[in-house]
Amino acid sequence: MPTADDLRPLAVDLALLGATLMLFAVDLGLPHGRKRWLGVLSSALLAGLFVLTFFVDTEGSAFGGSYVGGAWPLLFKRIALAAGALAALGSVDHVDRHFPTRQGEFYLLMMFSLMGMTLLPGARDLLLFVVAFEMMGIPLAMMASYAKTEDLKGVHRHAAEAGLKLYLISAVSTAITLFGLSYVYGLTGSTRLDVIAQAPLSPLLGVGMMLTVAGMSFKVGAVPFHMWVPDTYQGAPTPFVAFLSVAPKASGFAAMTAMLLVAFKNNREQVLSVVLLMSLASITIGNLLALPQKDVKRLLAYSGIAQVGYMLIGLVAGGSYGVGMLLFFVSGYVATNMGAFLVLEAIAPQRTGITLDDVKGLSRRSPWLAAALLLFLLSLAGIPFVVGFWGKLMVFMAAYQAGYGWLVLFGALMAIVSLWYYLQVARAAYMGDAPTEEVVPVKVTPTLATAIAVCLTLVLGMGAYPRPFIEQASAAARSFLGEAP
Amino acid sequence: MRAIDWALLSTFLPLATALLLVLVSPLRRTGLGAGLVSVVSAVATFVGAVMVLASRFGAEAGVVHRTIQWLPHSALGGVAHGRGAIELGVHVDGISATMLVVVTFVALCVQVFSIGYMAEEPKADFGRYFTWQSLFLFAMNSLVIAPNLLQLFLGWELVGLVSYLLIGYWWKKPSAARAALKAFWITKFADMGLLAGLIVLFLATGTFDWTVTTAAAGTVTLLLFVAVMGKSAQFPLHIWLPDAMEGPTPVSALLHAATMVAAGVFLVVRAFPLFEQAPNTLTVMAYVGSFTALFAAVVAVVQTDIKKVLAYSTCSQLGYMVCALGAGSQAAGFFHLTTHAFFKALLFLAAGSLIHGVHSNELSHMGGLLKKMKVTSGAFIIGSLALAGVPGLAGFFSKDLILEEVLHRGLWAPLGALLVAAFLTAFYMGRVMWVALLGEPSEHAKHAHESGPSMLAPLIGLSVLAIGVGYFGGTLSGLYGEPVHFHLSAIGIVATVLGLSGLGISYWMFGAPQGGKAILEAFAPVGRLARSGAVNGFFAWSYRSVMTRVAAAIGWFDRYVIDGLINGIAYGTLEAGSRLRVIQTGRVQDYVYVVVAAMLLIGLYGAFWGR
Amino acid sequence: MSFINDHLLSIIVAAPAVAAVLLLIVDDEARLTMRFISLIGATVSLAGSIQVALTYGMAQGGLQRPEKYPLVPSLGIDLSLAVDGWGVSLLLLTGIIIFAGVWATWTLTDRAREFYILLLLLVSGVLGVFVCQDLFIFFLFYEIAVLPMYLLIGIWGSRGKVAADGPFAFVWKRFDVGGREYAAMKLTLMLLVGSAAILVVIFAMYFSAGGRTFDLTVLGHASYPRQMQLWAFPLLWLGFGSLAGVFPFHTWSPDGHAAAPTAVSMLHAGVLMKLGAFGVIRIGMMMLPEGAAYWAPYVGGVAVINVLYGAISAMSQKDLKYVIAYSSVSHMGVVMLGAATLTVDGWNGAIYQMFAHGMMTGLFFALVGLVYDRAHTRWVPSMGGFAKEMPWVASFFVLACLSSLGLPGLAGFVAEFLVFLGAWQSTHWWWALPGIVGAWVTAVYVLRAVRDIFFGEGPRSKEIHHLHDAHGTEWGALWVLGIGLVVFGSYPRLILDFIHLATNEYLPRVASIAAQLAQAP
Amino acid sequence: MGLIGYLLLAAGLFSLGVFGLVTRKNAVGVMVAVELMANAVNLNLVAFSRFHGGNTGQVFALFSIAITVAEVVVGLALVILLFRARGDVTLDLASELKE
Repeated sequence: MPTADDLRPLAVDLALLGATLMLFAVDLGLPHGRKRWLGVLSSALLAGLFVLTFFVDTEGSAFGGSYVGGAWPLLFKRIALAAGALAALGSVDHVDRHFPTRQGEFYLLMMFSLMGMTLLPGARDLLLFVVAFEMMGIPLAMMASYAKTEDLKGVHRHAAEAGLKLYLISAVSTAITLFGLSYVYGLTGSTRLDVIAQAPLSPLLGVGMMLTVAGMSFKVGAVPFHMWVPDTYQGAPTPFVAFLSVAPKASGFAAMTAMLLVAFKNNREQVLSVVLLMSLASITIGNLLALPQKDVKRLLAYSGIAQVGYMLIGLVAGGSYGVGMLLFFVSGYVATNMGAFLVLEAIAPQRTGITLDDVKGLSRRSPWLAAALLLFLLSLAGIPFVVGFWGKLMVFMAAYQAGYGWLVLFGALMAIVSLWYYLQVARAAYMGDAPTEEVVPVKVTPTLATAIAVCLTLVLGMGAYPRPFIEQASAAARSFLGEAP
Repeated sequence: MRAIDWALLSTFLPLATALLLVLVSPLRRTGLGAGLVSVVSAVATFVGAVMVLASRFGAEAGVVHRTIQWLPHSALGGVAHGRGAIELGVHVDGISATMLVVVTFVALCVQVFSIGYMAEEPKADFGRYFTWQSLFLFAMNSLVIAPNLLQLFLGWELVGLVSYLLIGYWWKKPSAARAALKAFWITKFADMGLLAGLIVLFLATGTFDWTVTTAAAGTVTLLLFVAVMGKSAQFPLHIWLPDAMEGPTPVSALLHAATMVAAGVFLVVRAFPLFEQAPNTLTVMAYVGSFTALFAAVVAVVQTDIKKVLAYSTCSQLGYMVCALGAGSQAAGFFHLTTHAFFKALLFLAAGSLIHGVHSNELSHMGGLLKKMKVTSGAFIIGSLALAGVPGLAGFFSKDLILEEVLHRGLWAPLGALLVAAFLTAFYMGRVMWVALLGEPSEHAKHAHESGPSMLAPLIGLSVLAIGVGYFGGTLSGLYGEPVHFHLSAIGIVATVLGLSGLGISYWMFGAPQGGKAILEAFAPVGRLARSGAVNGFFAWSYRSVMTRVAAAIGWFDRYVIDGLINGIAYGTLEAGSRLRVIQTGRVQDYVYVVVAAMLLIGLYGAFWGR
Repeated sequence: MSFINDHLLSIIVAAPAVAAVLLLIVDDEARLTMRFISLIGATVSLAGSIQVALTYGMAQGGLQRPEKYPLVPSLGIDLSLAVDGWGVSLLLLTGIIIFAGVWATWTLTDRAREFYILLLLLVSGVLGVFVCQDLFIFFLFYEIAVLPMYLLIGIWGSRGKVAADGPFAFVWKRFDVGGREYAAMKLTLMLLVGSAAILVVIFAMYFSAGGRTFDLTVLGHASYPRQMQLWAFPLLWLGFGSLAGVFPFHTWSPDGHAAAPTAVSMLHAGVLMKLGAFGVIRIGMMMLPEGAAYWAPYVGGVAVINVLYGAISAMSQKDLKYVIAYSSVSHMGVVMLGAATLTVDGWNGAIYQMFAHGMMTGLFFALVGLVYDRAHTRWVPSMGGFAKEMPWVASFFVLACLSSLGLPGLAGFVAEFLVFLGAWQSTHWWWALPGIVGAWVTAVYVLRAVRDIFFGEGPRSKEIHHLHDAHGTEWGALWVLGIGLVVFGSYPRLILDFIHLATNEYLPRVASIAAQLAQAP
Repeated sequence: MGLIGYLLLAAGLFSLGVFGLVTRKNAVGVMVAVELMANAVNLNLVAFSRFHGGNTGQVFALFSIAITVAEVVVGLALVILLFRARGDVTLDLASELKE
C-alpha cells in the first residue's frame, strides 16, 4: 500500500491531477459564452502549480524506488508547468476563435499531456516510463488535429495530416520502443532502471537498449526520427505548436537522461556513440533543411531539430556538468521557442501556415512584436545577452571539457549557418516592406501579449543574469547523479 | 631674446597666422586683410630670421641645440644614453641661420609681390592663398631649424603638402589639379627613400642625428638621395617640376625655384657629415647632378613658355648644387643654393610681372617689353645675368666655386657637362631676354603696362641681393666651416667666357626679329623629346599600363576569386539545403521507412556491441 | 561623487546601453529627444573616458580602476573591468567616434529610435571589450559589438546594386550581391565564423588553465602546452582577424562599409575593426606567446599582403565607399604588421594605428556620407569640381587623405612610422618595405580620388546639382575628428604614453619567448 | 515451444507488422499493422514473464494492451478526420505538407 511518504514525490503531480479535475468540473458548469475563461483558468492553475513547486518538498522516492523526487525531476516539472501555463495563456484567443464550443477539451488534453510530462522525469521504472510517455504523447496527437469539421477544408486544411503524421510515427516508435523494452525486461528480469543497470551485456540486451533510446529520441525529434516534426509544426494550430515544440522535448530529455545515465550507465559508451551520431545528424539536417524554407513555422521546426542536436551534445558530454548544462539549455529553449511561436500566432492568428511574406514589414506594423521576435530568434541562434547564448555556450563548454573540441567547432559553425535562416525571418520583419501599402498595425490580445511578455522577460532575464538558473541546473544535475553538491 | 627664441618665433608665428586664417573664416574671406596679416607675420618672421643670423656673429655664436621628446623612447637604443630618443626641437647654426634668412626673405618678397599679382583673384581664394603661404613658411622653417633628420623629414613632407596645395591653387583647371597630383605622387614616391633611410639610420645608430658615424652610411645616404632626387627635381624624377608651373607664378618663385625644391639640396648640406662617410653616394650625386644640369639646360633652350624655361633652368641649377655636393663641397653647394634662391626668385617674380603685364606665359606673346616695363625688365636682366654667370653678379661666384671644386676632384665628365650647361644657361637666358624684352612687340605686348609698387618693391629688393650676395660667400661659409674665399681661377675664366659667348650667340641668333629659326630647328628633336617627354612618358605608361592594370587585376581577383570563394561556400550550403529537402517527401509511409530502417541499423549495432 | 568615481568604467560601458533603454520609452515623434538621449549617452562615455585618461596613474601603470561583479561564480565568470594603457587610448577613441557618429546621424529620420538603440548597444559592446578583464565577458562583448551591425546595415544601409556579371553571375543574382542585405548578411556570417574559432580557443585556455576562472590576468599567466598554443593561435588569429580584415577574410569589409549608413561605417571601420586586431594582440599574442612567436612570421607576411593588396584593390575601385573601405583593409594590415613584429615600437605603432585609423576613417566615412547625401551617388567618375560648392568638405577630405597616406603632423604618420620602425627591428626587416610602398600607393589613390571628386570643372554627371557645404550639426563630426587628427598627430604622446606604458608591461614576456624560440634549433 | 520459439514468433509478428506498415495504402490497414507490432511486444512480454516467473511481465503486457487501445482509439479518430477532410482514407492523401 502506498504510504504518505510515497506520495511526497508525487505531490506536484497529484496537485496537477486535482487541477485537471477542477478544470473538468468548471468546464461542465460554464455556459457557452464564457468558455474562453477556461484557458485563462488553466493557465492560472498551471501557474499556481508552478509557484507551488517552490514550496513543496519532494525529496525521497515512492513505490519502492519506481518513482523518485528531488531537485532534478522538480526542475523538469517546473519547466513543463511553465510551458503549459504560457501555452494555455497563448492559446486562449486561438481556441476561442476556432473551436469555441470545444474549449474545455483542448485544455484538458493539455493538462493530461502535462501530467505525463511531470511524471516522466521522476520515473525509474520501465512501466512507469511507458505509461507516462503515452500519457504525454497521445493527447498531443489529438491536439495537433484539433479542428472543426467545417474548417477542415479551410483554415485547418492540414490538421488531419499534421495529427496523423505525428500519431503514426509516434505509434510506430512506441511499438518499436516497447519491443526493445520487452527485450530489456526479458534479459534483466526487471523493469526497474537500477536493476537493469546491473545486468550483464548480451546482444539482445544491446538491441533492446538501442531501440529504447531510439524510440525516445522520437519524442524530442532528433534525426532520423524527426520526419514528423516539420509537417506537424506547419499544419497544427500555432499555439499548440508552441507547446509541442518545447514541453515534450524537455520531458523527453528527462527520460532520455534517466535511461542513459541510470539504466544504461554501465554501457554508456556505445549508446552515447549513437547519440553523438544523432546529434551530428540533427544539427546538420536541421540547419541545412531550414535554409530554403519559406514557411516560418516549418523553418522553426527544422531549427528545433537542430536545437535538439545541440541539446544532445550536452547529453554526449555527460557528467553532472554536461547534464546540468543540458537542463539549462532546455529551460532557456522553452522560453525562447515558446515565445517565437506565440509571436507567430500574434502575427497571423487566422492561419496555421505563416510564411515569410506574412512577417514582412512587421517592424513597422508592430515594433514591439518585431523586437520580441528578433530577440527570440537571436536567442535561438545563440547571441549574447539572450539566454540562447549561454545555453549553447554552456553545452559547448561541457562538450569541450569532455574532450569533444571538434564538436564545439562543428556546432559553432553550424550555428552560423543557422543564423542565415533566423536572419531571413528578421530580415523579413525589419527590411521587407509590408505586403500592402498602408501599414496595418498588428492587434495583439492581452492574453497573448502577456504570454509573449513573460517569455521575453525570461529570455532577457536569463540572458542578462543567468547565474541562478545555471546554478540551479547544476545542483539538480548533481543531485540526479548523486554527486556531492 | 636669444637665438633659439627668434628661431622659434620665426617658425611658429607663421603657423599661428595660418591657423588664424584657417579658423577665422571671416578674416580669410576679406582677402586683402588676410594678405596683410600674412605679410606682417612674414615681416616679423624675417626679422626673427635676421636676428638668428645676427646671433651667429655675436657673443653666443655657438651651436644651439634644444629638443623635446616627441614619441616615447624606443627600446631600440638599448641602454646607451641618448639613444632611441625620438625628438623634435631647434638647431641653430650657420647653415640653418643662413637658410632661415634666405627662406624668410624670399617668402616675404613673394608675399608682398603676391598682394599685387593676385589682386584680381576672388577674395576667398586670395585668403586661402595667403593661408597656404603662411603654412609654407612654417613648414619650411621647421625643416630648416630641424635638430635631426626626423624633424627635417616632417618639415619636408609638410612643404610637399603645401606645394601640392599651391600648385593646385586653381583646382578648377584640370591641368592644375593633375599637376598638383603628379607633383605629390612623384615626390612622395621619392620620399619613401627618405623614410626608409631614416629607419635604417635609426636602427643602425639609435638616433636621427646627422653627426653620427655609422657603417650603414652608404645605404642611408643612397636612400636619402632618392628623396633628394624627387624633391630637388633631379633626373629622372624631375618631371613634376615643369608641370608645377601650373601654380601661380609667385608660388613657383618661392616653392619651385628658391626654397622648397632646394630642400633636397639643403638635406644633403645638413646631413653632409653622413654623406661624407659614403664616397660612393657622393660620386653618384656628382654624376646625377651634372647630367641633370646639362639635360635640363638643353631642354630649357627649346621651351616657349617663359615659366617652363625658368623651371628647367631651376632643374639645371639644382643639378649644379647636387653635383657640387657630390664633389664633396658642402660650402659650394650651399652657397649656390643661397645665391640661386635670390636670383631665381627674382627671375620668377620678374617673369610674373611680365606675365601680369601681357596676360600670357608664351614667349611669343611678349617682345619689346623693355620699353613698357622698365623696372621689371631691369630686374629680369639682372636676374638673367646673375644666372648666366656674368662676373660681378651672385651667380658668377657660386658657379665658379662649384666648377673649381669639381675640377679639384678630377670629376672630368661632370665638369664637362657643367661647362656645357653653363654655356647653354647663358644661351637660353639670353634668348628669353632678347625675345621677351627686345624684339618685336606682339599683340599682347602692346597693351602691357608696368606693375604696381607692391610688385616692384620685391623685385628691387631681390635685385640687390642677386647682385650683392655673391660677395659674402666667405662670410657665410665661415659660419659653419672653413671660410671659402673667392679667387679667380682658370676654370672660372673658361666658364665666364662660355657664359658670355652664350649670351653673345643668342643675341646673334635671336636679337634680330624672326631670328634663330635655324637653331630652333636644329634643336627640334630635343624639343619634341622634351615636350612629349620620354621620361614623362615612361611614368605615365607605368601609371596607366602597369599600376592601373595591376590594380584592375587585383580588383577582379578580389571580387571574383576571393569573394567568389566565400559566396561559393554560402551557395554550396544553400544548395545542399535545397537538394536535401526532398528527403522530406511528405508521404508518411516514407517517414516510417526511415524510422524502421534507422531502428534496424541501430538495433543491429546494439546487437553487435552487445556480443 | 565617489560612487561615480568607483564605478566609472561600468558607467562608461553602460551609459550607451542605458541610453538605448531610455530610448524605448520615448514617444515615436520626439526625434529631438531621441537624439539628445543618444548624444548624452555618447557624451557620458566620452567624458568618462577622458576622466579615466586624466586620472590614470602613469607612475604605477598596469590595470587600474578594477571593478568586479560575479556573474556565474561556479564557472569563474565575472564581470570584471579594469583599464590599462591600451584601454585608455581605445576608450578615448571609441568615445570620440561615437560622439562624432551621433552628430553625423543627427538628421536621420527613418526609424530613428531603432537606429539609435542598435548603435548605442553596439557601442556598449565595443567599450566593454576594451576594458573587460574576463575572457568570457570579452567574448560576450565582442559578439554584441558585431551583431547589431546586421540590422544597422540591412535596414538603414544604402541601396547600391551591383550588376550581376562574371563567372558567378548566378550566385550573385541569388544573393543580390552589392545590395545592403547581402552585405549585412555576409558581414555577420563571416565575422561569426571567426567567433566560432575563437570560442574553441577560449574553452581550450579555460580548461587548460585549470577551468576555474576566466580572469584574463590569471589566464595570461598560465602556461599552456606548446602543442595547444600552436593550434590555438592561428584559430584566434583568423577568428579575430576576420574582424580586423585580415586577408583573405576581408571581403565583408568593402561590401559592408559601402552598404552601411554613415555612422555605422564610421563606427565599424573606426572602432569595430580594431576590436579584431585588439583581440589578436590582447588575447592571441599575450595569452599564447609561444604560438604567437611561432606564427608571427605568417601573421606579418599576411599583414604585408593586406597592406599592398588593400591599397592596390582600392586603386581599382570606382565607388568612393569601396575606395575608403579597401583603404581600411590596407591600414588594418599596418596594425597587424605592427603586432607581428613583437617589438615595442611595432606594438606601440599597432595600437596607435588603431587610434589614428579610427579617427581618420571615421572622418572619411562622415565625409563620404555628406558627399553621398548631396550628390546621391558614390560613383567617382561622375563627380568632379565639388570643392566649389563644398569647400569645407573638400578640405576635411584632403585632411583625412593626408593622414591616410601618412603625412607627418597627422596621426596616421606616427602610427605608420612606429610600425615601420618596429618592422625593421623584427626578424623580418623587409616587412617595412611593402609597408612604405603601401603608404605611397595610398597617396596615389586617395589624392586621385580627391582630384576626381573635388577638383576640376564641375560634376561630370548632369544629374548632380544642389550641392552645398556641410551645415548645422554636420560640423560636429568633422571638427571633432579633424582636430583630433591634427592634435594627436602633432603631439602623439597625449595617447602614445598610455600605449607605451602598457606595451612595456606586456611585451617583454612575449618577446622573450619569441627570442628563446628563435634561438632554439 | 520454448522461450526462443516465442521470441521468434514475436519477432516474425513484428516483422509482419512492419511490412504491413510500409506497404498498406489504407490508413486502417496501417493501424492494423501497428496493432500487429504491439501484439508482438505483448507476446514477448508474456513469454519473458513466464520465463522469469513472477508477474511483472504480465502486468507490463496489460499496460501495453491498454496503451495500444488508447492509441488505436485516437488513431481511428484521426482516420475519420482524414476521411472528412479528404473524402478517403488513403494515407497518400496526407502528403501536402512536405519538403
